[in-house]
Amino acid sequence: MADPYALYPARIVDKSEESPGIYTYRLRLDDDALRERFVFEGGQFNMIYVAGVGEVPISIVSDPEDSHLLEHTIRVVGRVSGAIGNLKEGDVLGLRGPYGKGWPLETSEGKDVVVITGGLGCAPVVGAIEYMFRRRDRYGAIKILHGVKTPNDLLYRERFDEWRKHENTEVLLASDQPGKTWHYHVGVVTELFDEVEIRPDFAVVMMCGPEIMMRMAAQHLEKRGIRHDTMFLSIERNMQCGVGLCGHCQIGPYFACKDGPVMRYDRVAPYLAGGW
Amino acid sequence: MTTRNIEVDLMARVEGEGALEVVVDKGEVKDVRLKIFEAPRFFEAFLKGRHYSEVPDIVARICGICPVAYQMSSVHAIESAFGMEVSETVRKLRRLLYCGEWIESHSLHVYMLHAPDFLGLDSGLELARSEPEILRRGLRLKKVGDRILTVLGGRAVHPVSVCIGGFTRLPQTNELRSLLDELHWAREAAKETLAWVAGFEMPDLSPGYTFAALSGNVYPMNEGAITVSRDGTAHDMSCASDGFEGHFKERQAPYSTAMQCLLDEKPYLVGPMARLNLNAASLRPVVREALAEAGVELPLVNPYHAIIARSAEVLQAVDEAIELIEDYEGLGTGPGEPYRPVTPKESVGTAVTEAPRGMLYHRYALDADGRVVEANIVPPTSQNQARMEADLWQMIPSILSLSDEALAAACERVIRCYDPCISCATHFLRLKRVAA
Amino acid sequence: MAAQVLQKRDMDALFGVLQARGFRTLAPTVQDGTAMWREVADSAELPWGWRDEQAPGHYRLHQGDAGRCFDLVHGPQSLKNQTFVAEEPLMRVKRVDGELTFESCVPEPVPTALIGVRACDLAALGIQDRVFAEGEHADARFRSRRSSLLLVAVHCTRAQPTCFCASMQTGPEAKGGYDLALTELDDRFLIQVGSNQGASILSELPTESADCRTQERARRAVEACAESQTRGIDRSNLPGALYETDNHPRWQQVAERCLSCANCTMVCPTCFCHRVEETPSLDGEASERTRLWDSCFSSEHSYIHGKNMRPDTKHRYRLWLTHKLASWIDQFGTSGCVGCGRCITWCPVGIDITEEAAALMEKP
Amino acid sequence: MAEQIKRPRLAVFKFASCDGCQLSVLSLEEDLLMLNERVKIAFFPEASSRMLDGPYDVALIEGSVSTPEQIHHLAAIREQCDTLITIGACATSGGLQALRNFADHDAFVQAVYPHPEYIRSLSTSTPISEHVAVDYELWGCPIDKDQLRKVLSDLLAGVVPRIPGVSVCQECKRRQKVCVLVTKGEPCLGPVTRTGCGAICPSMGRACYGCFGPAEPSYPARREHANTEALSRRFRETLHLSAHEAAHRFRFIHSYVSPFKEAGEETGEGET
Ligand SMILES: Cc1cc2nc3c(=O)[nH]c(=O)nc-3n(C[C@H](O)[C@H](O)[C@H](O)COP(=O)(O)OP(=O)(O)OC[C@H]3O[C@@H](n4cnc5c(N)ncnc54)[C@H](O)[C@@H]3O)c2cc1C
Ligand code: SF4
Ligand code: SF4
Ligand code: SF4
Repeated sequence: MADPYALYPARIVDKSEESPGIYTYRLRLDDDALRERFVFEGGQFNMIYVAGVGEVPISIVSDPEDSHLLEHTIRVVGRVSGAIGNLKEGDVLGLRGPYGKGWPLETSEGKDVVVITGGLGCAPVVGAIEYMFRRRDRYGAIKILHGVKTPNDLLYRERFDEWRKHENTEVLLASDQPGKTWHYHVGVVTELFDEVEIRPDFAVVMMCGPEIMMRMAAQHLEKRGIRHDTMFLSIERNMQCGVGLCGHCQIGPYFACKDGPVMRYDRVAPYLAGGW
Repeated sequence: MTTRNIEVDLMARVEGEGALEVVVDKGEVKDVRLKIFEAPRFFEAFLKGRHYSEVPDIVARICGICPVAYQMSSVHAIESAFGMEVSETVRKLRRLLYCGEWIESHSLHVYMLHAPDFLGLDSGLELARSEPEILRRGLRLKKVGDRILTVLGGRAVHPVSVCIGGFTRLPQTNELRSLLDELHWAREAAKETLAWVAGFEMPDLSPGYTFAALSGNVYPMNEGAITVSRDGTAHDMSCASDGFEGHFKERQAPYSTAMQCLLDEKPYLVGPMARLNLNAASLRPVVREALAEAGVELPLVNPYHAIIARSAEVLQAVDEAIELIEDYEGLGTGPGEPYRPVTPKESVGTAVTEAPRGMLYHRYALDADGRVVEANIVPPTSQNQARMEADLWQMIPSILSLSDEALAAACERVIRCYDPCISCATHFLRLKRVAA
Repeated sequence: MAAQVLQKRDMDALFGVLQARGFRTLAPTVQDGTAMWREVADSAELPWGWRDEQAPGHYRLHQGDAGRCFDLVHGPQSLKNQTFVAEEPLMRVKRVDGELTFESCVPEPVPTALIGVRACDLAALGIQDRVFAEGEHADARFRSRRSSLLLVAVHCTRAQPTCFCASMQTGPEAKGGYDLALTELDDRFLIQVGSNQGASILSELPTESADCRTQERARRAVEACAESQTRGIDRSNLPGALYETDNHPRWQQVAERCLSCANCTMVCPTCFCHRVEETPSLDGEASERTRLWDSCFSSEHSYIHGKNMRPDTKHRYRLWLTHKLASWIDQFGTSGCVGCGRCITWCPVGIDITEEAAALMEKP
Repeated sequence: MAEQIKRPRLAVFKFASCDGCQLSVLSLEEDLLMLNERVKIAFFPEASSRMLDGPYDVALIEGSVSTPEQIHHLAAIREQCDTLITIGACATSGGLQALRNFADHDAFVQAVYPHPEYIRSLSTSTPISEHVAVDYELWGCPIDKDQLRKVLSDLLAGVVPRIPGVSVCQECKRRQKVCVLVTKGEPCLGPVTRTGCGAICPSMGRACYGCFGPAEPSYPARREHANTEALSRRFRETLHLSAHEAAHRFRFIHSYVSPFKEAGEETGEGET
């Protein structure tokens, strides 16, 4: 690509509401050749552009084996995401990608996977979870630990229930505040660690959520003997270009866009939630 | 019902906020009040204690429609206080800046605010439907004025380059030259404008004005003596700017935050018609020809003809701007200073310049450090205010047969001829005493 | 080719040859009290007789030796202004019948000769090459402009108190990357070749080969310039040492002086941060995307919905200084600072990167 | 016809002001015609005699609150409009006339008017946001018409507008202007002033006087303040302004908004 900013038209083939303000879109690149060439790995992202509004990084949640339709789950939080939320089937967006480094899905085969997520923005890891369940036999135990602030913040409730049904899989939920319909743990997500068994040398940890939560979780896991280089975090930073030119997404010596967004804990540990 | 109270709560297409109240009792006009309820802003009070260099930026904020006029009167007054002269280049560029403001302000008034009255429209924008080309011409003419202001002063509203002693920066020759193409277009457009407005049907009204304007060797903008004429031709009185307060006296009406100004206790007219009448001799040939072609004869004595005077002045300003630019010798690119150094001293200075709406008087008393001790500003609209009321007293008896609504509209139309700028009119008075 | 001598009176020949070959000729000229790059016709427009005086937050011009044209070291602009320009269109977007079309804006290369390029700026250009011109996502706009440059360097014989190129090993002698390089002596230039194109141009100039004395004088003038530099950065423990300063109180102290105004990053010849702005038409049918220089000192730079990742000036200053002196090395294999001193001079409050770096590397 | 009914309704209101910002609306030129197509200009007395009642979709408000009537008028407007945008220094921070907030109001009235009893005004000039909720604020004295155009385009497209808040210096440097503070020792407010004007004062060889108000982030993430203290220190210590002169730099167009307000505090007793 001669121009790293070049955008390509992609059409919304399907839009569905996950929960209020969260939509999953299936996009199809207009250009046939481009569509054929489009190869990505789980955890990579695209830059999605709305005409006249702007561009934002959004993880690809669909399965890398089906690159003809790209799936994105988008939560409306502001200007550009809001404009995406207003679009409907048949509308055209601009798209470029895929960018960045994804989850270590292949290298984790044969291992236990612990997924820790917090807050509302866990879309980037949902794709990875689905990926593993579609290839369930390749992985050891899968443990999904998810924390929210209040019971109302729990999105994807059905998905959690779905995942729970898989073999050799645990799904544990925690809410900081209690609620009438909440019959899971009340407290912070790190308290769930006491309820699961994690085998230090067999587990890979994947985390997604607020930096402060990820840092706490990693520190807990460290005490449980989990090595730093087996923990992976999805990092969020402002991104204007997505390809290491614009400088915005720096975190310490790294560019979240090209060294991440999924980064190994031993690398980013000094820079988490410290104003970097 | 014999008593009619005719009110216009909020006059439209005038700058600033004013209302009109007319009381008619048994077929007789009992009261006419031009009420200015624009909130007072006390400029003269907070000028006190400010450094002379801050004055042009402060007074510009009195009026966003004619900020250059305020800047010009203030720098001239302060320069006169300090006994300094500016260079010829600066003198010319200030004229050019003023041309920009006249073109901008007059075109806006002619097309957007005033012409609708003669065309039976609510707003200039409605021309977009009937005569989009004419509206485009008006907007483009206004833009020509804006561009002159922007090249010289950085922006059209509250330009930033005027300072005591000159400008903070002089334009490069090529920057000015880049305006010429548009100005040449504008000269033709201004002629068309004049022909267009001269063709409007206008009511007859000749209230018998006393005209006051600057007059001198060149068409007045920032030079000339204060001149008064009772018939629009003969010069009956003339004085320098320091004589202003001796002849023109202000009083405050109870119903208004603005002051009214009178000449020998009587109303008088300032603005484009007064200027045009008193300066027929210094009109540029192209303006004279265009007036003749449109069949307009001077002096103009009917308030409705102000739109003609304004259009003629647009042409005058465009034509002069072209000459000023063609003559301009840029300063090159060396680090030369575009303004003369200033030595403040304890002093008083006055100046009158011709704002688009008429004479604008400033007086400043300054201390030895160049800080303002006292300021007095008399804007054109307060000078015209008594005149507007007098016009209505005179006109209303002849249109009493109209419905209240129509009568109110007719009154509003008379007011609009003056292009009153109410934002300016309000909050000026002599600073008599200042808080300790 | 061995070094040659070009007499000052023959200097216009250089302009003539370049123009004949189709180059626009640009050089620093005196403007608004400093040196600004501008297209010039011949050598008469060079800053003959001018010298600069730079100090933290301070810049003045003075009259100096009328026979010298490169005594004025530099102004706020560097080569960055030629290659990674401050504001440029990225693309035009149109909506036609519900379809979107994207038209990338990539400038046509315009052959441009820059006469009077300093060593620090050449080094900085090399650094920006690594950012913009190399790798999978090289920027077409940068490359187009970069490929059209012809660079005539000047080895510095005069340094400012703010200069510390010697300590950063980028100058005062241009270390390469130029087509031709000049050393200014009183009546002549020593002229060296750095590329084939440079050699070919030189062959058309009225030069003679340089005698030993001229070469020696030139060498000494440049050496003396290096020796005159007083500022510097101790790089022996970089990048590591800076990563250990997370909680150093100096960050807060400098934040109390820093205005977060971004001047340092705007004048820095290597800073590459930018953002993209969208300008839609009122009818919503078209839009233009513009790329502008941005700065890590902007509050919006690290904004993600609901929070600022680098909320305070101290975080931003820390990112900037750490990036310049340390993380750049990890990212691009080179320091991000070339020692031009511009950030010191053009900081409205005169914050000095060398002083801050030294303080940070001291134990609190 | 159905198309017309759907056009959003725009209103323009005026409080205490110089009209310059309203003029910026009229100066949109070609875009004014396009705007006139896309919205129904329902209330804009300065431009049209047709004044339609609310409700309005978007209201632009120029001017500050400085009389008792205006407080009521403003509350009524707020109820009538969906999106309220302040345009300009007066509406956004109280404007130049907020200088009165630091002086004895009665003395002002008496000083200016021979019949102070006719004058009804409040002792302060305050920003719109001190009285009602404001959705977006356009800074500048006057506003920049390109910023206005962008905000209106965004609203028309149903997008949350963004108004940049970084320093004037960024624009100054991007436009290749030479710093007047560094080269001439002028007390420029650019480093702590909000971008938007195009850095026209430095372009004209003079110091910025802060007419776009204090720089600050445009996102509500954190309301932090431009470092006026450090700049004021610089004015006093190395540019040799007196404390009073340095304070006057800040106590000008935006005297009533933090942190210019605090930085302007050093002025002498009873003076403005
Ligand atoms: C690698 C990556 C993957 C992401 N994947 C997803 C996803 O799958 N689904 C999803 O809903 N969101 C995802 N996000 C977050 C998403 O990019 C932001 O929600 C989005 O940028 C918000 O933009 P806005 O204009 O709506 O918000 P505003 O608050 O109006 O933000 C304005 C601007 O700030 C920047 N910005 C704001 N928030 C973020 C953020 N969180 N991350 C980066 N830049 C931001 C953008 O430049 C944005 O245009 C991802 C972010 C990153 C970095
Ligand atoms: S950090 Fe400062 S000294 Fe170093 S290259 Fe940038 S501007 Fe020059
Ligand atoms: S002139 Fe003013 S706005 Fe421009 S860089 Fe200098 S301090 Fe900043
Ligand atoms: S430079 Fe400053 S004072 Fe001048 S127009 Fe811009 S913001 Fe206003």
